[in-house]
Amino acid sequence: MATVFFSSELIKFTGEEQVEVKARDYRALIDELVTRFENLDKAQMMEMAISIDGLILVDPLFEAIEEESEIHFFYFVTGG
Amino acid sequence: MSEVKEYKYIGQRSIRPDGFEKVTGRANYGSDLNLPGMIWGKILRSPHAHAKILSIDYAKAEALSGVLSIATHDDFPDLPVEAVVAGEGTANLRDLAQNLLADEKVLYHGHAILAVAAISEAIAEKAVNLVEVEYEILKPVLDIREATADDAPILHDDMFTKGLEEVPTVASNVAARTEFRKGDVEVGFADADIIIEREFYTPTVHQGYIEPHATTVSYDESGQSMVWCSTQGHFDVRASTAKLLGLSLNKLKVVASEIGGGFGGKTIVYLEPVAHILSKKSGRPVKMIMSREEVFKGSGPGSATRIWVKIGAKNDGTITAMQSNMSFEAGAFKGSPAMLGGMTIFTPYDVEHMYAECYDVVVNKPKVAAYRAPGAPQAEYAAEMVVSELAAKLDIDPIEFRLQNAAKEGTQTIYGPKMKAVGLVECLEAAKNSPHYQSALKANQGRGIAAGFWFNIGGMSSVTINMNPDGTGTIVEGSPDIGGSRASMQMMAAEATGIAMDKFKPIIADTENVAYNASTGGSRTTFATGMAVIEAGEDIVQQMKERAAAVWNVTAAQVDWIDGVAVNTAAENRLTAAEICAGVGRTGGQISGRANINARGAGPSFAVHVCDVEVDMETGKVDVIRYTAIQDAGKAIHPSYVEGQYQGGAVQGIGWALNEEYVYNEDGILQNPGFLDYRIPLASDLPMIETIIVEVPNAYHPYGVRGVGETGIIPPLAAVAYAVSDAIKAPVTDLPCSPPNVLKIIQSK
Amino acid sequence: MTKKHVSTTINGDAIEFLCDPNDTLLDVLRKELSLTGTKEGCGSGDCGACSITLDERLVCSCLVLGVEAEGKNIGTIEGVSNKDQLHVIQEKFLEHAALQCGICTPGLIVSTQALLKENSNPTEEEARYYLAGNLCRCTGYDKIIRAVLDAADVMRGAA
Amino acid sequence: MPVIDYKVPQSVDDAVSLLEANENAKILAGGTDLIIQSRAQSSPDLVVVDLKSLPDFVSANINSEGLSLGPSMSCAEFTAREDIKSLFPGLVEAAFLIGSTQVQGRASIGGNLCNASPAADTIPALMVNNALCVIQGPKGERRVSVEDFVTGVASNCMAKNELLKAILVATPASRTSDAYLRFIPRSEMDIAVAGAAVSVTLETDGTCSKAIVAIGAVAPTAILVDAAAKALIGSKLDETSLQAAADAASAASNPITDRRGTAEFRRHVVGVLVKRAALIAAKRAGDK
Repeated sequence: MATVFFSSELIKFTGEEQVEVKARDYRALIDELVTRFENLDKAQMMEMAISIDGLILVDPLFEAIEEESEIHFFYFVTGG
Repeated sequence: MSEVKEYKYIGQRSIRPDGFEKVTGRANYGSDLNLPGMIWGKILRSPHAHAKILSIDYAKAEALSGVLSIATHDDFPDLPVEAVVAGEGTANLRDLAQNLLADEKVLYHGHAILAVAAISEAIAEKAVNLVEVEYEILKPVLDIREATADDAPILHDDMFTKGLEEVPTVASNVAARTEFRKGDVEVGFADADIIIEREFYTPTVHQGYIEPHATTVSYDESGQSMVWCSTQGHFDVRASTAKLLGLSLNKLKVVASEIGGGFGGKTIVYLEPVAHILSKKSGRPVKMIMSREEVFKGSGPGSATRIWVKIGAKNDGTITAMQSNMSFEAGAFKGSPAMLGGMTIFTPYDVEHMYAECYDVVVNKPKVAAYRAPGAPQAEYAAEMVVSELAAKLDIDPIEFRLQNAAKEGTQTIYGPKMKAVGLVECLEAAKNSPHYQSALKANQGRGIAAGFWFNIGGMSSVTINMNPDGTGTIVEGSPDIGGSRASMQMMAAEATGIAMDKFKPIIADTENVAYNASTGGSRTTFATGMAVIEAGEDIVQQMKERAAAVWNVTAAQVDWIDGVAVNTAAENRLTAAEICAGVGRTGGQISGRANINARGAGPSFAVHVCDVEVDMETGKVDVIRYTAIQDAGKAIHPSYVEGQYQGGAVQGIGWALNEEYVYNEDGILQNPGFLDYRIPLASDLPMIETIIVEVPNAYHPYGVRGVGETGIIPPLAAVAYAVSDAIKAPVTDLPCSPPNVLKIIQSK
Repeated sequence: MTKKHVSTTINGDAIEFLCDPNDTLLDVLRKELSLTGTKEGCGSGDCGACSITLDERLVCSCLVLGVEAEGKNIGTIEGVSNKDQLHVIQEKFLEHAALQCGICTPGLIVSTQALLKENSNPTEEEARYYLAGNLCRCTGYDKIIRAVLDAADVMRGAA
Repeated sequence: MPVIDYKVPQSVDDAVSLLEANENAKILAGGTDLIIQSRAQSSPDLVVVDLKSLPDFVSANINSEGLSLGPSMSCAEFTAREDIKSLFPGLVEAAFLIGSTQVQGRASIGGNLCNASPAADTIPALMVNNALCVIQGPKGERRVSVEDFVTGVASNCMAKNELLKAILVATPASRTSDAYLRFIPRSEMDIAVAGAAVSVTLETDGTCSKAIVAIGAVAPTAILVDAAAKALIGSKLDETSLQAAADAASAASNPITDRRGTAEFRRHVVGVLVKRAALIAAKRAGDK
């Protein structure tokens, strides 16, 4: 089971800080999360960046998720 | 990554391939293109900070001989409320259109209202002055306090604060609230032996690139357009222009000229869609160049902020809790980097309890644009000032104090992910051991230390390397080169292929000649586009091996590629790249390497700066007398240009700390829209800027690159201001540390 | 307004042009004569990007009227190198990575040439003050000053 | 942009005739102010009269009586003259502070004076040297002191058909020297936030027997501060007398708050400058 951590903004919708999720890849993960937490907006989730075990990804979709992975959702960042 | 890689090309200090054109004046920048039949566009700007537009009468302008077209907001099609890539990430399309040409209201002094194209600049200017606009003048809000006051005039009747627990029913100048939390700060503060809290102010500043915005747009009768412009991202200019004008992307060809500085300020459109309207209506190519005054009045500055910070620590030097409440001015339309402030403010520290609230506030000033690590300099300024003050109160060396609490691999950030290997500790150690830090200070001198954190980003880059029949090649990339990135692309291509650097010519192709590239910003180009160059280079090596194998009638696996030469290990045959390229007709056609990537694994960069100042106690004037910038590059591809980024960032930050600020009068009229009174640092203001490049490789980049462009502007604000505070022995909270401000603190001690 | 006829010398070439009396020399160079190496950063003498020499004297071309060029000798960035051979100052700017975006570079090179004509062995401080009117926003000036001092050494034959 | 014409007179009389004949004629001295001003939309149409082709206007001569300065001589040329610098170090340092090297190549002391900005650097320096302005009009020439020449913010005493022909500065008495200091936020390029020129004459024992103090950028025009001069006279420029001079200068100032500094700051700093300039001038006078 991968561990998903929610930012304080997302906790508003999930009520939980972290959850264990079984998912093969990113798409499956999102599907699982929006099913589990009905207040989560899928489109908004897809806009966010994630880190899988510290690897930062923008626009992921097929990214594989390992059994022991730690996943964080956070805001997409740009720069100057 | 413990093994040290040996590199043949990267790490050298080569001559940049585009340098010759730049030292001889041949390089063509935004305003250097002239086309046959070209005419000139000029913009009418608001003389008021906040007003309703009751009417616009441009009959006299239109009637003036030589005037060929006029553009107003009405020329934009009905626009959806849709996000487009712009500066800080995304902006609302309607806001963008209203910023380009005001609709019902003008929201800042200098807000564009209308544009005229005429056969000469003089006629266009004259025509602009013939336009009659009737205004109902409204009271402006010029800072965060005014904007959030109970009876504040409201800029946008339809703006309701987002992110509140309860959905508001009254319109507000506060666009959004965001928070970041880790642990429980109340628990942390209860654990502290000492707590310091202060409120800080930073002024509106400008990126201050020396080249004003400029564009030439040529629309032809077939519906195709060419846009020539100075931009950090021509693909994003294409996207914004197409969306604003309802065009398909294949109708627009955007050519990025050489760019005379951007620092985040050239990531959004100001002129291009307007020039497009004027060109289409007149049937002539239209050139538009902002004057320096227009650049200050009408293009994106960096946010002014009010940031309250509270930090607690134990007597042994452990920081127990860090808290902040920060407001960032967005300018006339929502979208400041407040959230980025919240994500960065405490990130150099490994502390259990953190909390940051961020507010995005609109005011009657130009819409802010990204400015080199947007949001981080202001936020981390506030935090670093308090951290330094805590160290002093605890009588702990400020570097030791930071080392004791430094973020490192495994540190949980306030914004989510855990840190991978990062170089903050290494930067702090380098600072501690530097000759500068070990030197003594004299009377009226002070020293400041500050750390800085920035994410850096990846994103999409596309590169093709086309090999020529003589074994040379062209690196076709699409990331505008602001600071010498073509040199690093050349070096990485050489490293990846083993073919000498000077065999490669890197070019920045237009939007039709290379696939999509995200803008040059977020310190991404050497990291992400570099990664694409390396991948394209590896693609070439693979093809070279296959071609050699074909010649030798062996399998590719039997071919080694050593220093740009194919070697058949069994038969001791050798074919150079040039020999393979000369014979490609017989082996399957031309060779070109390609990589279209969405680069992932951007590595954060930390910096630590040491600043010494001397203060004239009778006048409050501050001189920076010694400065050292230390930063983790991951891997410095071209050390000279890496140092240049550190030095340039440091000096922009010094300017921010010392003298730069937008000065408005009470009516919201900008008082200093020029380089005379918006005082950026001069050669004579500065010492040499010493640099130390720390290299803790980014595991996700083949050569360990992190990106170096932005972090360097973060530490100087606190490094300088704390040094002032150290010299005058009184706390500094408000920037700039200009002579009147500093003298006031000295006198009120 | 009648255009004025002006005969002048630019980078050694005898040049004639017509210009409005209110055109600055910078306008004339860039628009009339396509000498776009001279850059415009402010139009008010505050940034030095348009630095040229007028009868050997360093000036901002945005503060000179085109008509004032009559009978004068003008030097611009386009005249600094000798055919295909870069001037030492240009070489040193490249060698020291003294430019990032490069928009201030033509002005700085013209100014450096004027500096080294007046003072072949400037101190760091003298170089910094002489070049104070040439704004650079990218480099923090460090590498520019190193390039200038190195070029001075080479030109004096000291290096 | 207003339409302008450009005229190159062949003589001073020719120049005066051009001023008489053209309602909107303006003298181009250095050009650093006029060209920018003429670009403003509100500016009226101009006829520019360029005096730089007249040799007397771009040269400086020193004879037994003192300096005769052509008003259009560039600051770059002026400040390079060692003979002038040895006589009027304060005036030369004031000229040297105007703008960048590039601006120095164009700007002139005559232009700085005629433009009459409250912050003009050379005006206080000319005042403490009792400089005289030689004004040429259709009916001949007249001479006025600098303090009478400058009449207000950006205004001078010259009629429409007059022009500044020369600036005369008498050779300083023995053991007399001057200094000029200004305060700016950066090290260069800025307009003075406050300025102070001081001329002192010292007895052989170091007692100040004569002093003139002028301050700039702290009132609509540069002003002579007699009270500051009196505080210095008779003293050996000890801390007490210097502070008294500083206080007198601060009291005499009448500054405004603008983008360059607050009134309060200017009032304080002008005093600091007077103190410091007095010490430099005294050092120079003593070294003579």
